[in-house]
Amino acid sequence: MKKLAAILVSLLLVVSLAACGSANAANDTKPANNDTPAADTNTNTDNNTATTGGLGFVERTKNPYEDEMKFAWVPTRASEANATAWGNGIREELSYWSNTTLNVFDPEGDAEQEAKIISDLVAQGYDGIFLQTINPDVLSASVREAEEAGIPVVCINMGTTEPHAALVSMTDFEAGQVIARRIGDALGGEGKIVIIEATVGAARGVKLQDGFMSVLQSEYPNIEVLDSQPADWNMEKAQNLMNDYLTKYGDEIDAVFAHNDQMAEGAGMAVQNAGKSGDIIIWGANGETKALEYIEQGIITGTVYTNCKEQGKTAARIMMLYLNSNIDTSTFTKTPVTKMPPITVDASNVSSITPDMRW
Amino acid sequence: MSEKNELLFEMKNIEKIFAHVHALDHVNFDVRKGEVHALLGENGAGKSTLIKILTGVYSKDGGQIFMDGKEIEINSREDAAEAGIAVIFQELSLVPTLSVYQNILLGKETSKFGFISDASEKKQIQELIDRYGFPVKATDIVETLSVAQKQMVEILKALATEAKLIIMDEPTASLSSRESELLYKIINQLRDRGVSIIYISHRLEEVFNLSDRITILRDGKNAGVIEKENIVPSEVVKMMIGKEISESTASRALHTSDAETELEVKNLTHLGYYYDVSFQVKKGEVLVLTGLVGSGRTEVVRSIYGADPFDKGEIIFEGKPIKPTIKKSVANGFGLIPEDRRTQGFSPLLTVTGNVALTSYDKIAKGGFVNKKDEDALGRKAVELTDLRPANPNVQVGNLSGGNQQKAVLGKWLTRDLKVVLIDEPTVGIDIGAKDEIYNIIEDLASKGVAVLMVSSDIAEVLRVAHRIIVMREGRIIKEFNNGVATQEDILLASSGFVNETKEAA
Amino acid sequence: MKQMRQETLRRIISLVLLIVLTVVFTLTTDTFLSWDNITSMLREAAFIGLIAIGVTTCIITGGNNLSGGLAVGMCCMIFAHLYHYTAMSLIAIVLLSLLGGLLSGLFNGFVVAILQVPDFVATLSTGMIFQGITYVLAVRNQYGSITSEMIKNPTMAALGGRLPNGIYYVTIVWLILTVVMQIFLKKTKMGTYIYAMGANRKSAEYSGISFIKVKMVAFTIAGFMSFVAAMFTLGRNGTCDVNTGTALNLQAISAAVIGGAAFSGGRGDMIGTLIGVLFMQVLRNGVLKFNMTTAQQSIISGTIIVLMLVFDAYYNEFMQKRTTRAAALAREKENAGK
Amino acid sequence: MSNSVKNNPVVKAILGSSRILVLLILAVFFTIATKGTFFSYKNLVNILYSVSLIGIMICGACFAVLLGGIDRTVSGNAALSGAIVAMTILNKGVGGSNVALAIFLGLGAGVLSGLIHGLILSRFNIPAFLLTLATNEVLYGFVQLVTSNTLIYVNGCTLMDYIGQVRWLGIPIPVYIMLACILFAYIILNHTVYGRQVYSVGGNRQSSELSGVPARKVILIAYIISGFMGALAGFVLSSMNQQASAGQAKNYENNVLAAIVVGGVSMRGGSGSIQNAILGAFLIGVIENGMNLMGVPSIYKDMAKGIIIIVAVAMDMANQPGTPLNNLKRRLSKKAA
Repeated sequence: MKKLAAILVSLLLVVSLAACGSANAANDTKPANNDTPAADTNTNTDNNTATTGGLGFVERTKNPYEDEMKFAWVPTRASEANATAWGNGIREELSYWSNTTLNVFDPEGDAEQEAKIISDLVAQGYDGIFLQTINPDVLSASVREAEEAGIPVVCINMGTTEPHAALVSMTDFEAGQVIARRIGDALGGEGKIVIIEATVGAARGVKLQDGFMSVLQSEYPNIEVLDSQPADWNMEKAQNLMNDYLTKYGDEIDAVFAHNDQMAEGAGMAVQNAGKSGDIIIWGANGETKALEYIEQGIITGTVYTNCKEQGKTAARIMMLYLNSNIDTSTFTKTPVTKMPPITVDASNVSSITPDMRW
Repeated sequence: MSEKNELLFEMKNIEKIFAHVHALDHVNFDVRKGEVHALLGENGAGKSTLIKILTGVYSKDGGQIFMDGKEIEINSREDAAEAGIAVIFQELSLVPTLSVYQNILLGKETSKFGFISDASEKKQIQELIDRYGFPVKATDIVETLSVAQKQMVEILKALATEAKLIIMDEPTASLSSRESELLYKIINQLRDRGVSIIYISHRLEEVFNLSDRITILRDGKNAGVIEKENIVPSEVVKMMIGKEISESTASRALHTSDAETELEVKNLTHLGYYYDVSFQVKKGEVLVLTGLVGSGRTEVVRSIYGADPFDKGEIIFEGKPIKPTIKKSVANGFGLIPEDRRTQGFSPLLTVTGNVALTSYDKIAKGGFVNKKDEDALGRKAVELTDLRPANPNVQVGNLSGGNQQKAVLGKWLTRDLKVVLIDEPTVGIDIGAKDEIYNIIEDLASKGVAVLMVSSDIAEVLRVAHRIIVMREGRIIKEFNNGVATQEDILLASSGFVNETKEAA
Repeated sequence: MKQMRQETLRRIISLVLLIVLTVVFTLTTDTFLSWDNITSMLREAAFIGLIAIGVTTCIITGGNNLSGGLAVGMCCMIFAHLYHYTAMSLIAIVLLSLLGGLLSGLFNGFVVAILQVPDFVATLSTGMIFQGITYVLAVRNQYGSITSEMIKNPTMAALGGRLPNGIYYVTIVWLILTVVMQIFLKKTKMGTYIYAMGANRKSAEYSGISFIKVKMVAFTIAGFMSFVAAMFTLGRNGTCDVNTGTALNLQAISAAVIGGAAFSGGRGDMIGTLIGVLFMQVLRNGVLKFNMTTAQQSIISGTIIVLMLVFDAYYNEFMQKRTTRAAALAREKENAGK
Repeated sequence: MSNSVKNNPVVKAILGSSRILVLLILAVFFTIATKGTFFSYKNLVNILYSVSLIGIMICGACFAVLLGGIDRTVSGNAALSGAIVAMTILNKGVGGSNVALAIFLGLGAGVLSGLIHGLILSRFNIPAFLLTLATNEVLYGFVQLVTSNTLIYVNGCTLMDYIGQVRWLGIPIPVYIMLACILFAYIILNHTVYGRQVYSVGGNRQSSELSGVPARKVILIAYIISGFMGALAGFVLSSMNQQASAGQAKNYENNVLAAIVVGGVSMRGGSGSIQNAILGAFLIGVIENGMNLMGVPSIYKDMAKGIIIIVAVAMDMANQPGTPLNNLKRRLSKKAA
């Protein structure tokens, strides 16, 4: 019995030591494979498993423009506005061909669930999958499964670590960098900011944050990040968090960076209610309609706009291209990426985003 | 016979003090081998404290306990079990979702590497069951058994531990007469096999029939020990309560009232439960439906109240036929004291006031808002009317004793203007003093012109309060006693189906 | 006349509905009963099923476990953390993850049995704590942001694999554990004690069974199941993120209750839960097959569960009425015969 | 401590409920740790504001829990009502009568949803946990149908702007709405016949029915109130956000339930109070706010929340005789004496 206790205690010690190690995680992490920000979507490609030989070819029996084709769109959350905008883009593009159907599946923000849906779709013999991955690593195995079954997976915004047919991406890392520069310049290189983060561990949030911090650390050493807390992509939570920031730091806050527009809007409202509209710079990302209106009204400062509908259409076109070719996308060793142009929007150019471009 | 008189168990000068009050004051108690020894006393006399000491729930503050002549200490249930003492609880303590044999062996399974030796256990228990001829199977799931069968499982559980002393606390409280008979047989069987039994019951008659000796406690002290041959019921009761009950309970003079008919039932039938039941209850009359448990009495009453449906027949209230629902019944001035007060009678988490007021919000609320003053007054009134103790209407009913819980249930209706009151087995598990008070309340109601329809299996009780008596058997009215004198014997015979042998009450 | 037990009834109903759904989906879609789809369904079912085994055990003791899924995330993250930051051997890492799973169970048991916090609140709170530990252990990049860590270990990757006939290892392990747990519950002392504690705690304690021990065992079993699910999650995905496992719990609880477990305790078993898990999986998978919007999918699958619950309750009530009625009539007959 | 102090009702309440005690300790701790910021008027208003939505939902869900049920659909009702209000205003315009229609439809949807749940749960013996889990999914399905998964913006609606932005005495309107709901629930539960019946049916349905309490109606009304409160919270949420989305309020039911249970309302029904349930919400709200002010890294927040809840509830349980902790406590005090 004593022996058992001793073993338990020593095991506990090991665990706790290991846990202490994580505090210094930032220092002893392996450096990223590649310094170019674009690489974040396809890191680790050099040591992936599908490297045998070169590009493969496959005989496709179906004509995607004539035979009955079944496509699936699996966003992170079907209930999110940009997911709908992407979906509408895909649907609009595909609807030119009456032989196609598009079904939407909702993993409700859960990566495991998303992986299961992909497996289900493979088993059900879909012809192509449009996917916004929740986590690039968690989804890798399932996407591999689909690719090996001959189903091209075209990802939107976020791909997987394993290579797949294509990625049509917003810019995340760069968007973070751009926002950091805009804030940094507006503050003249000096000031204090707070950050409203995405849900802990959400991949897009991580990339935005990384891009933002990389510029801040290297180019604006005099800008201090007072606080950085998550508000789970959620407007009400962001509003409450911003209230707490305002209570705690009061007039110290010069600028706010929120990982998406919803949270930026929440922060904007909190600032407005505190009677400080215009005193604090607020940036979001995505470029949804409400954010653009708030920019017009001066409630928030700016955002990085992406034309989501166009992004969806692009993905659909790429899908049709592959299905009409004999390229075996499962033999790719690197995911081909096409990026949507990020448009940095503030009060000066918000009117250039015309109503038909808004989503 | 000398062997029979050998002492198995002895408690000497047992003391127990709760907050400076002597709950047990130098109490002596012993049990012989192969003896049924009844422990009598009103609630609060110290019976349950004594039992709790000898089963290790409480520890004694003084005195000695001997088993087979050796002094033992009982500080826990395990100690008690080791000493060979087992308890059959009033509230059954079986695990409903397990089988009979699993229950009997719970905590004592023989096992190899944690795996139960199932087959041998089943066999072993089935043998035990067969030895006593109980009508259960080892593999039956307990929740599918009847109350009586469950009790047998409890007894088997005690026997399986080779208990020398079995304590039965109100074992017949929820059994029908037939089932009780079976239990008596089992008790006699156990006695013959040398098992000693401590028997606790409020049903004095069965106590007198069963026990070899009776120990009576009063106010935490010994009030007497009586051998079987010396038992005189009135003496025993006198010892228990310290005074004699005035009315004779052996027979009752009946009479039909010529007051107005308040409630009439014509050919009421609920297929499978009761058939062609017809009777009238007059204002100020106490009509008792008696018979064995399961003879359909409760079902009739529930149908009249609107709690259960019926198939055929008519219910006429104040000359008009009614289709009862509970809501209408309450509005019409009906009241129901249900059979099982724990599950049907009261809300244990609510105070006395809360329970009492439940029926009277039409009186003490305006526009849906409760008038707190009136509500409190109502609670106090109920306490007063029923002489509820403690006389505090703000106690949770779940914390009261059985008798006082029943008084709280009565209070629900006494505070209203009643026309008809339906009372179902009002004194089950209630001590004799409280019983008397409840009878007084019933008589009081009748004297105020309320029509009382009561269901009771306790013949002494029937004879104590009835103006007229109807005996039911197997869902039908088998006998009515409207006038003259009814005796225990008459009713017993009728209930058991010997109608022709009873003399026709003229 | 014996009454049919409620859980037996519910099990029969869910089994019948399972068959009905299967037939409907098979007839209306062409891919439902394909071998690929069956193996894939069984694989998904296995992950929920593993958690459901633990949840069912806890529910039988009269409790609940809302932390099982979060413990999966924690076990995964212990593994990922050690794999990333230490040079330990795989065996050591797996053992430490196992320890994490078991400790999560013991901690639950401690809070429920010794601190006497009601199961619902207790496991809600411990779930938060497990989630917190997952965050703390998460692997981070050079900016200090949480990233997920690829675990490129062939042994672990093999766990995500399948037999030549297409059945996944995780399915096999789930089925084996289901059988093992069924035997454990029905044939061992501790299994009997678990039922006894749930159905009648007082009586169980009077029989000398320790509440603390039973709760500890039940939660530790749940912790172990979380560990097993964690290893297969890692095997399947080759990685984990901080939200791994968060969605598993409610599905597992639903499956257990559909399979006949009752929150009041003492009822339910692994076979029932197996049926419940399959029912949920078939429903979810089948609904995916029709060309429906996500809104329609939610509405249909939710409504089917509601209908099943209502039918189950109605049928139960009906049967109960019928049995009491039959009993009454039988009594009548018996009396008439005399 | 002198007897007069001991018998003071406020002191009694604090000593009697470990939750209030924990809340006070936390408040003092956070006040010191944040150098007084925590206790500033502004911050207290922030806390009130942050629990306002949950608070409104609790005022409904509490009825279901008191009846021994559970209502997980508060979030679905909120989302549906918010979506309907926003959609109606978007389609009809922001005129007074249109807004009234929108609110009527939104709250009506909540009442209808409550009615359906009430009808099912009062009629059938179904585990409410499972039923409302499934129906919440259905409700969110309807929200997706209404919103077509897009963000629905509400622009220029005077009433909603007022609720979302105006403050009285520096306190946002949703807080007043929450207080009104609490008052409503308090009065219903403590001063009306219906409230008495809720406790009675929650404690023992059978006995209540035999006393003439229409148990089915009581349950039905409880779920209608719950549906209404959920819908009201959804309307307030849409006003605060000036928009509605298909996923709004998702998982709020977990916070609502946690608050109710942490507040000591028994899940078996029949005991607990609205005050305590709200207290539970404040306990959780204060922990979150305090940690935000202290700048506790987010990764530790969940852990801290979990531990504090366990401590608060365990302290309460330790006051009950027979539990291991209580035995320990008694043994220790015996030793000390």
